Amino acid sequence: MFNNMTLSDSAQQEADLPGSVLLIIGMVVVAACLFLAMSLVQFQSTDQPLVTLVVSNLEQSGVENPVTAVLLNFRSYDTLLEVAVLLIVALAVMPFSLQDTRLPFIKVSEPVERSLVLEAFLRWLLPAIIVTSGYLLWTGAVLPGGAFQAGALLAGAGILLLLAGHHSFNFNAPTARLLLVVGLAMFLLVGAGVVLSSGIALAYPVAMAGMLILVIEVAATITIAAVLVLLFCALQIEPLGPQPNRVEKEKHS
Amino acid sequence: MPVIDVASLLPLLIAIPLIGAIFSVLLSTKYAQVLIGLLSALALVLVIGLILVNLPSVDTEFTTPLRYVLAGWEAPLGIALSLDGFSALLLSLTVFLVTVLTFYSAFYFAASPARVRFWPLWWLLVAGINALFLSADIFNVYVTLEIIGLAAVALVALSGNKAGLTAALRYLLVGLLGSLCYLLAVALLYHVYGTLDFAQLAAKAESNPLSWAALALITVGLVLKTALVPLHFWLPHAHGSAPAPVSAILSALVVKASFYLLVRFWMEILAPAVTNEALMLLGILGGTAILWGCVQALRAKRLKLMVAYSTVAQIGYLFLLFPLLMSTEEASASQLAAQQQSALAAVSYFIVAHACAKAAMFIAAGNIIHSLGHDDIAKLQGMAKYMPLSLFTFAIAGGSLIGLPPSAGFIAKWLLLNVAIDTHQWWWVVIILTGGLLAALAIFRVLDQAFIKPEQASDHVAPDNWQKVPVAMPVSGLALALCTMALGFNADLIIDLIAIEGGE
Amino acid sequence: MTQALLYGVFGIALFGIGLFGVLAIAHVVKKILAINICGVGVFMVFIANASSGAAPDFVPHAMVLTGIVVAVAGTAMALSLVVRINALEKPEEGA
Amino acid sequence: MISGELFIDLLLGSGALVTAILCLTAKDLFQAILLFISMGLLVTLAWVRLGAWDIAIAEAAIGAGLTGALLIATRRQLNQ
Repeated sequence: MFNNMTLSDSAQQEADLPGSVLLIIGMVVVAACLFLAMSLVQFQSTDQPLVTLVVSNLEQSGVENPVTAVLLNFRSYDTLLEVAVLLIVALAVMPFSLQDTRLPFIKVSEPVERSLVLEAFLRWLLPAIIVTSGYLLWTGAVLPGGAFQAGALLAGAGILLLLAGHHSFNFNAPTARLLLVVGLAMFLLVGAGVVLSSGIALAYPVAMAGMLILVIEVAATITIAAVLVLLFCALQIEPLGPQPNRVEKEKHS
Repeated sequence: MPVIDVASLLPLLIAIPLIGAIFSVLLSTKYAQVLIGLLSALALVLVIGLILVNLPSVDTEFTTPLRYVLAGWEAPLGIALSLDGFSALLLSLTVFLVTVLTFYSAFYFAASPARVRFWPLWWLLVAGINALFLSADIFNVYVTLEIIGLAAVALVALSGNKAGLTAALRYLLVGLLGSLCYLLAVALLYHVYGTLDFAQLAAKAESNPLSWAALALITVGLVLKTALVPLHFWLPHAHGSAPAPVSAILSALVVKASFYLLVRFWMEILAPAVTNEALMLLGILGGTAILWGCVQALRAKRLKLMVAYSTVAQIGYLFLLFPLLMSTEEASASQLAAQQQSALAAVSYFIVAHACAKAAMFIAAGNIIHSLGHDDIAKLQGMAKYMPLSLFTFAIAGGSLIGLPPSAGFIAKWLLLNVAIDTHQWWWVVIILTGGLLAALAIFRVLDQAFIKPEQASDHVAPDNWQKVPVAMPVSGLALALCTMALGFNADLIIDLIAIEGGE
Repeated sequence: MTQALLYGVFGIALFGIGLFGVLAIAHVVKKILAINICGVGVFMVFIANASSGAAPDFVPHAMVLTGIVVAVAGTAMALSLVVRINALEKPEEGA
Repeated sequence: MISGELFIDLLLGSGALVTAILCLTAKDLFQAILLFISMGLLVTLAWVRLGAWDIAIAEAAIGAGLTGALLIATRRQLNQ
């Protein structure tokens, strides 16, 4: 069954690709890679002007970690669009139904099977994870770390919560939708708001840069965590499509 | 002296659709989403109108593109938006089509639960397309390509049936692979030239192995996304199984977005690394695409699939741009520039003509599916009696695709033929004319069924599965089809806009 | 051969392996894995080049960070499509 | 001669290559996923070697960790 699906429908090419075709593809790929590698090796590396530019402008960026400075100040527009990518994926995998919009975001219920170890673990781990992700976010200004790492950690907490079985998330609830867009909305708001002081979109005033970056990062962390939990939900729990079919099938059997 | 600083309007073209997307996520009731959609479209029209009005005309000194430095950091450290004649044309086209299709979608998705997801994704897709046309940074382009790719896939998957999902998955995998090829090229270019900015790269670029490798990777990646033969295999099913407004925007704009980038790289950014042989190769692939797409369109059994295959053929015409850019030994630099300019003008005209005609066709096909529940060409007998507007739209748009005068398609082909003859590449003339003939056969096959056999209609159209569509749906298609006619009469508009770039 | 060049070549090799995998393997999930391997290869070229100078260049680091998130987003979308197609296919085969 | 430092890099890089090949040739999907995750971890070490700490953290958390979790979840769905 599984093989059928992958062979007949979802594959770009059939599995029983003839050996000769494979050989040709392989040779082309190898030749292309060899050419790439050769030209990379032969190239005499020049000076990189951006190294000094990043270092010399770091003081005005509002943060001390150069990667964070690039992500959220120098090239913040890329990051803004990246948050939009996350929103697209969230919308794509979201199990939409109009009825669920009135239900609350988090539903607490009695789990089918209780895992005492996991529960005890969670009671201690959950606060620790949240504190750690806050710490990662905070230190992102100085040390490696930042919104994405913190968001991933926070999402880990959400997924553990889900696995424990007490809670389930309804991503059609207004709160959930707010969480999904808050990162993008805050980014846009700050990006447009600074026009008032600096006259240029996304150009933070130097004095407030650190604070504004932190605001954006907090909002982005929340969205990232929400999107990641949603991704996990969409794959983990029930697929979105044919629930009626499935129920019917169970009746038959 | 312009009244306002035009450049400062550029970010709005990206911000407006993003805001529209945010609000359509938050307010998911039917009327709120439609209202948000219409307001966003209106705002976009206003902004692009302001930009076009304030754009310096050809006569004045306007040799450099408009530039807006985001975040106040000049390139190479920061990212800039830029606008020249070519991108201004494509942006205007985008805003125009998006407005019409937004209006259409308001009716198309009126009763469908898919609208909850459609509207935010729609505005994110529009934001991606606008961002791509405005971008002046090769890495930023990668992010916009991903926005477009992922949003387009999500929209194709809205149909929810197995064929649609499978087509979406294949489209997604192809898109991801294409983006990665492009990204590897970005890595190489950044390594060699130390900048990501279009203009700075163009100034520094030279012909060396890494530039060739980067150009080859970019071309493979973007050709995959543009669906040029032989890498077109994903397009017909993705475009053929999406909801009608999505098919329309995919064929009209999304494939053009990656083509636009190819033009940027081949004509400007990496122009020194381009060789005549490479240009010829793209031309040959384009010629093959024209013939192959037309033949497949003739063989297609479903109307939407036929329209999608016609897109494959039309993409082929776009790639005829490249051989027409070739330099010859006797031509001077200024002659070459003039030749390239007229080739670009012809192809830009082609893009606009095809976008309007193809969007109109997909709308017409969507209306037919909406009322019949199928789009089997063999079962369309006598449909003209029931859906006169949709089939009239189909006929006009088809006329433009074939290249019948006085449509925009005719002017586009005429311009292209002129350049081909001027550059002594007569074989393209043969291919363009053959392509027109084959397209005519494909279109007339449908019209023949729909118009000429009314007496058999009663046997085939069961009145009980017949659904009337709101009159606004065929009307928006007809508006687009009539635009192809109007453009045929006002060819100067577009050619002048492209000429703004001529200073370079 | 320096460290940067070594990793650059490894990155290209990883890209090649992934590319071959995407083209040659029919299994969708493995195709998705192969695309991810391609992505890792590209990121490695970025980072290797960034460390070729005297001081590390942080702009490619930021770009790769963006790239990783986008790659995960694409992967998640692909996997969710696979799951949905699979769910649509099951009832048919059971019947 | 290859210095000790470079030897570690060579080992890490070829290790990543070998796991990548094994991952794509593995017969069992679960095995392939595990090999993919271990490749992610090897690559994380490579990022550390190249001084890219931010990316190492992101790769471990998102690239290997989250992608791996999503893949395993998908496999469970497919095998149900």
